[in-house]
Amino acid sequence: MTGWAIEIAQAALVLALAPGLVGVVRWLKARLQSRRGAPPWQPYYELRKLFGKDVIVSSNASWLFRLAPYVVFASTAAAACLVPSLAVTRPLDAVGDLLVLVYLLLLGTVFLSLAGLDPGSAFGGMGSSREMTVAALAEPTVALAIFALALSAGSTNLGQIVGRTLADPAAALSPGHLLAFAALFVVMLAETGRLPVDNPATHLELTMIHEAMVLEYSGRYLALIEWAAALKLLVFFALLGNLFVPWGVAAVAAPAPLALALGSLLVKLAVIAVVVAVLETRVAKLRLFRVPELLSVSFVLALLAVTSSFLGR
Amino acid sequence: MTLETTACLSAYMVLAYLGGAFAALLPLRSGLTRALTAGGAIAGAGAGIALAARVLIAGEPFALTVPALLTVGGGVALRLDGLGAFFLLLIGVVAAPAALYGVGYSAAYAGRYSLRWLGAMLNLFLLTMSLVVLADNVLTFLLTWEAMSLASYFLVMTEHERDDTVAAGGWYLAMTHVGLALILVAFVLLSPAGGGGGFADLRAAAATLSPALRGVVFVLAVLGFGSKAGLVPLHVWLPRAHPAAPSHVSALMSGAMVKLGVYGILRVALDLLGVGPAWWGALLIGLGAASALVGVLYALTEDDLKRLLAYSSVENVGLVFIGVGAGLLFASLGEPAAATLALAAALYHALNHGVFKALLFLGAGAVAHATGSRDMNRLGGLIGRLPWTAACFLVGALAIGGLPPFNGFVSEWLLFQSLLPAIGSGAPLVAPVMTLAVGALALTAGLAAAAFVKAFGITFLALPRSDEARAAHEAPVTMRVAMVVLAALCALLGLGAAFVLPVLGGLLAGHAGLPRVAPALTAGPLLLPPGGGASMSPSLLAIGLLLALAGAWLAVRVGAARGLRVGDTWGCGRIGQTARMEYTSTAYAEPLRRVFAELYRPTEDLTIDVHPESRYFVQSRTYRSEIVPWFERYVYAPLVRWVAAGAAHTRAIQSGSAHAYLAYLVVALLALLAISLAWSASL
Amino acid sequence: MDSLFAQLVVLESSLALIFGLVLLWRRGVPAYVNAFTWQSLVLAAVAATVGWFGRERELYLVAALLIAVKGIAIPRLLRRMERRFGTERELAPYVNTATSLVVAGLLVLFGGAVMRPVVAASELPTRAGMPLAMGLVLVSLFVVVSRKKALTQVIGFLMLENGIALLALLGAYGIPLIVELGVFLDALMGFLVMQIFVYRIHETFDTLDVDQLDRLRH
Amino acid sequence: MLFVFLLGPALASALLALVVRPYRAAVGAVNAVLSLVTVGAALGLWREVLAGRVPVAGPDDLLRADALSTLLAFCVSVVGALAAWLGPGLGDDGWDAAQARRFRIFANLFAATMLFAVTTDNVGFMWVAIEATTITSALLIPLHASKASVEASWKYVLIGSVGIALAFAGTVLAYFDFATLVGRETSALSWTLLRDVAPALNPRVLDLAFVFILIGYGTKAGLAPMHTWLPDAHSEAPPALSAMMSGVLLAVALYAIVRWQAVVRAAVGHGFADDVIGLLGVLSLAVGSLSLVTQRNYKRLLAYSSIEHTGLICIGLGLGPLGVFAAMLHLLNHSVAKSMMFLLAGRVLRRYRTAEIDGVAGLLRVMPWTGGFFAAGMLAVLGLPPFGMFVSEFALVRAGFAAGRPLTIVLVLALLAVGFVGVLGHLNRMLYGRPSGSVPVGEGGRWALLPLGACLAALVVLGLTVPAPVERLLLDIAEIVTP
Repeated sequence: MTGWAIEIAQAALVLALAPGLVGVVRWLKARLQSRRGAPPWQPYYELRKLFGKDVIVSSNASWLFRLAPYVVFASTAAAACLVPSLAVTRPLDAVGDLLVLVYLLLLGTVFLSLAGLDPGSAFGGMGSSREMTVAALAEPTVALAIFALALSAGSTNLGQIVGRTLADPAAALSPGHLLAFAALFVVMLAETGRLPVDNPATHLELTMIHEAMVLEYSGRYLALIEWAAALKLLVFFALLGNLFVPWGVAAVAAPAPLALALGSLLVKLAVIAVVVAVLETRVAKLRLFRVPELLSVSFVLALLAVTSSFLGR
Repeated sequence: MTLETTACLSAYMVLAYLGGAFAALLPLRSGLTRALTAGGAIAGAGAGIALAARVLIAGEPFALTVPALLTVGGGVALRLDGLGAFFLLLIGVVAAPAALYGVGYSAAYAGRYSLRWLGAMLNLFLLTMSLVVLADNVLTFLLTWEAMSLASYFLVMTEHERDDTVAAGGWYLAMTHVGLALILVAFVLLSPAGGGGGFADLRAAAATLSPALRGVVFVLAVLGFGSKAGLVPLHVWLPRAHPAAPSHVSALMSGAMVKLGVYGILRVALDLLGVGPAWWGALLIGLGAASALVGVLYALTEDDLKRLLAYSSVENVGLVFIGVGAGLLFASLGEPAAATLALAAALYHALNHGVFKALLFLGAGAVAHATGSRDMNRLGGLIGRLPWTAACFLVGALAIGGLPPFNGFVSEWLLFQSLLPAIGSGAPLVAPVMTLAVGALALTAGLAAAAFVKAFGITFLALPRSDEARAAHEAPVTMRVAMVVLAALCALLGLGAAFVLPVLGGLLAGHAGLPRVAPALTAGPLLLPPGGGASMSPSLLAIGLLLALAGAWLAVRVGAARGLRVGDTWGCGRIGQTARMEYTSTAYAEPLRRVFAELYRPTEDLTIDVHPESRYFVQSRTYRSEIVPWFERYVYAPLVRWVAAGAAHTRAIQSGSAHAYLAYLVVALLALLAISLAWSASL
Repeated sequence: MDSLFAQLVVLESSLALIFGLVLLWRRGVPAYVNAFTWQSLVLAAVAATVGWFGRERELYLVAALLIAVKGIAIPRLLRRMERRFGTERELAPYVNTATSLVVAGLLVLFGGAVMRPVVAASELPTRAGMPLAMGLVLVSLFVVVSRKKALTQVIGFLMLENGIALLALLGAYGIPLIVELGVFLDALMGFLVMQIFVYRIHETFDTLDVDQLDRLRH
Repeated sequence: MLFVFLLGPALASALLALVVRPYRAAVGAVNAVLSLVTVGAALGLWREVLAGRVPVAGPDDLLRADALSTLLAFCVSVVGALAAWLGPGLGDDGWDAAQARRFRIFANLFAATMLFAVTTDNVGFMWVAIEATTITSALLIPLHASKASVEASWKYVLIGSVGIALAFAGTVLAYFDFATLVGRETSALSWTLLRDVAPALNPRVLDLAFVFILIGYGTKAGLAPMHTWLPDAHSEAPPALSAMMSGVLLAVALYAIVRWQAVVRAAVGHGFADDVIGLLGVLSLAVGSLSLVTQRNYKRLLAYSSIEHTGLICIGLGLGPLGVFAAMLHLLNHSVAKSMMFLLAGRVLRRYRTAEIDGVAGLLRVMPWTGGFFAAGMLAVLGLPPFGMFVSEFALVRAGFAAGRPLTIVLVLALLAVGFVGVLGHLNRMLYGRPSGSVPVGEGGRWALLPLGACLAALVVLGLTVPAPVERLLLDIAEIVTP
């Protein structure tokens, strides 16, 4: 019984933390650019505001336009539940592994792209086309990074990967792990639409990818999509944190280790948020047709990660 | 059920198809002919499924020989073992809905093309396909194989008044004939000198063959069956023949016939030749990866919906061959459990592809039936006009894109899991090959998702781009029922993976290099690949997704029940929204075309004609872009040129001059006399 | 006795070959017809010689037939045809005379080489003449190939048959009588058919130049 | 006794046609019925041979029918019957009385000479008969007096006569070899005697003789490079004659080659003879299939296809007993299929008025039955299942590998593929597409389709199974040719 309790706790925690994380990143960027910036909990206000507003739907759009937000939110939430944010041994661990998690995120991206096409506006089409391009090019890197991790752990299950690294700390510093971390970090930037690939804060239609798809949304649909985007960011941060630096994740389901796990999770998320914020203030956005070069760099990193892990055996 | 019931089931199947073919030929009203055709086909498919299910469950193969026929090849020998039963099941599962669909779809042919001929050929095509998996000696196999190609050729030629159909038919029959020649040589090389043509004799003789000869036989089989399966570089007929055929025939060809190429290679490599060296598996993985990438890359830039689906068939066959190649590789490296998983994953993907590709082709057929056009740049906005077709096409697109909770995702996940242990294995060459295979698999999965978002989005969403699209109407009921059945099957195969996998494991057991008793591949709802600790449960995942969806919907419904208005949304100040503002299929694929520019080498020409009075007012702007058809231009064109040159030379022999003719005769006499002299001198 | 027989036969065979070469040397159909007539007569002489020395009574009948058909009947038909179509100007053959003769010489040598094992295997006194017979066969083949007019080709074909008949006579004192008669009947019928076609060609093409007959191509 | 029923009817019909001055349809009808008697006689021979007896007739066994003769006699009689039923003067009504009379006289003489050629035991008379076939058929080619048909017949006569004369030279040399060994008596030219005494013959002379014989009879069989007369003669001749020539005349010439091959194999062992036949076979296959690619006239297309299949049969003859079995099965298939195709081509020609492939379109729509048969026949000639050629080509490939000639077989398959692709393009254009307005839709002379349908059915039966009597006969032939 306690397993399921942890699952629910984890889900609630993740859902609650996500908008805050986005707020923290925005706040950090503002401070780094010597601006006061909105407080980190600003996104919660936005969500409450959006949920309260009426919805206007384009006359060209179909039922898919209305279904898409729910599917995007559901798939990202399901992915979030699979991440071992607090404990290792949990019932959901057997249901899905790292591959399933990635494909759930891809499901969300696909529905978002379709929703972008539905109203028939040029920007929606452009955003959808570019989003699918980036997602498609990121796939091989993700797969190889997963295989690099899976090789040392012997399986792609998240629990086992975390457990394996906990049991043998030296592995965390092995070249395979480090290269995989770098590759996944680049993929995170691409998938969640962070700066070098796509500017989350921009409204200049020609440059944005993620924003262009959601231009037509309003009200509670927009709230769901914003929340899902925040959830996706949290999923990637938690993955980067717990898979590569697993210390603190509770090995056994007792209250003390869980509290420690919560603390260590928050610390890891904060550290990654700072790194991302610093990166975003220093780096300018890449032209869209330079993004594949960035992704091919990450692909080579992942390839080296895999080769080093099986050469090392 | 004893052996007689299987015998009578097979007899019933053959009679049903023959009955359907004969009934179709009767001079009746077109409606009745179409109904009888579908009746015969569905009855035959049903009998086929029952037969396959019986053999799969009961486990013992069913055999039947008719010595009177085909005496030269040692009589007609039929035998259905696990491997054959699986493909028979696949044929049946695809054939029944396609035949039902055909009733509505072929109504449009009533005046122009002969429905009776179409009906008869459809039933014969299904019959010969079913007999190919039953054949148990060389001549029966070759006869049914070529008859299948012939029947499908006539089906492709149904709409013969379109000139691209005639060209497609030509390409198709030429390629399959070349394939048959390769298969013929492979089988004859394999059969023992004593002349016994049965597969049992071949199995016995294969053990005694020298490794070099076994290698030659394997390569010939891969090329021969690869040309039917659509492996690169022998795939060029597939994107021509499938779109030209009527849609329910394309569904059958892409869904079932292409898989018989896979069946052929499995029969030769697994069953007849037994365990081979490691390079066999590596060759198949290489060809599979190449086919997958070429298929998806050309599918991405395709504007014709059915050609896009045909290229995607090349891609999915490539994925299947990666699985088969991995299986053979593990078998040769002595890891039977991993081999079983890889082969099971390949078979599962073949089944899944059969189902969702048939669904997509039927959907494309419904679109063509409604709008009369297959060019995506002229479609759009059909989701409102063809709601059923759109929903089913969406299910098919998600399944083929490898997205949970549908069946495509499950088989792709299994393929990934089957490649995992190889990267860890010690053999020198294996790890790099496998890493590249995983990279290719993942890139293909990603690009496939992009291709099918484009296919669905541009065809069904937003505003209709032409009058035909605007005036489109929903397909007749028989077509919708067929599509719904297949869509349901996609979901079922996805959720029921835990039941399907053990059956696949079972039918593979006992073959060369595989364990006698199949390893446990599942534990309850969980899929458990042997060796690795990874597991996944598609059914629980689907339930989780539905719960999350329902939860979100309820929460929003209760928490934020606000008004919803449908109107004209703000478009940065433009006046009205017209169809010309939308992204077209060419535009959608433009970023990826730019990314893979080296491969596509796109040629773009932009013509802008200006208003006569002033240069500054543009009247119209046409943009045309072509990509390089590598294989046609650099593999087949030189071959055709070379044959044409040879033909031109032989034409010169018949120059018309009697003296030249007599000179040939005298020269031949003198030459032979010289040879005879030299020969007798050496005697 | 045998040496006289052998020398006589070799003399007659070489005479037949020389008449064959006349076709290559001279120009004009009348000359060709005369050459063919004399060749047939020499062939009849060979048949008579072999009949007399080899004590083969039937060969006298063959000799008589040869004189009647190939000596008198066919030449008269040929002359009638020549008179009817003679007006047409003479056509230069494919190969000029000098080269033709050189080629003919080579062919005779080649014929000799080809027949060496046959001569070695034969014990008949007439074996020495066989290379000459094969020479005549090859020369007449060359005539049929190189001459342009249909009529000349017919004459070349008739000389080919003479060559083979000579070969039969020298090799085995002639083939059995019944078959010989059959062969003779065929030769005659063959000539008559060719004659019909020569008339038909002249009717439709107004010329006997076979080079004009090249409408059927590829 | 059977021989009288075999040769008699043909001669009687010829005589009847000669006597009845203004030709009347009754003569055609009698001729057709008599041709059925010939077929009956051939079947009688077949039953005799299967019972193990070798029927013999005539002064000192002039006529002798073993398994090989029976197969050829059957083919000649069947195709003769087809020509009688569907030829000018009865089935084919596009000719005037004089032409019909001339056809009836010479076609029957043609059939009689061929039947005599295949049933005589004396190689001398075999040569006389085959020379006679040239003469009798030559006069029929220009039935339509046109420049092209005169040219075709002149080339046919000239090249045919020169070739056959060389074959006589070969026969003379073989007789010389035999005479030096055994002495000269009339029975010396008997084939059975020749084969029995063969081991003692001088191998060098026999090989020399075989070269002449192969070039001579090869010319009549249309083997490359002596094939040049065949496309012209077959495309200009009337359809019934083309059927007889392409169907069986080539087969009779091959019969003569096989007879002599048996003698040479007995004398010299199979080294030289088989290699040379195989070489000419491959050459013919190459010329045949490559020429199919650029053809523009469908009658010439069928003629080149005959060259291709004759080449295949010769390749089979060079591959040992299994090869001979496959070759003879292919010969039977080819005779039936090719004669049917030429008769069908004749019907298409009369409807479309042009022999050009581009001139014919939408054949399936204009003449559904003829078009259907034409398509099925073309697929049979291409070697597709369920027709007989597929099985015989499979047997050929298996024989090739059994005889240890994989490279030859690979080359054969490649050339067959080229031929297949070539013909396919033309077939597609003829069958499908929209017919030009001027062509009237509908079949003429529906009764003619009955025998052609029977031929197609025979091909399908041969395709699905080789019936026991046929198989036993073919095995006997293989036994004769390669003991």
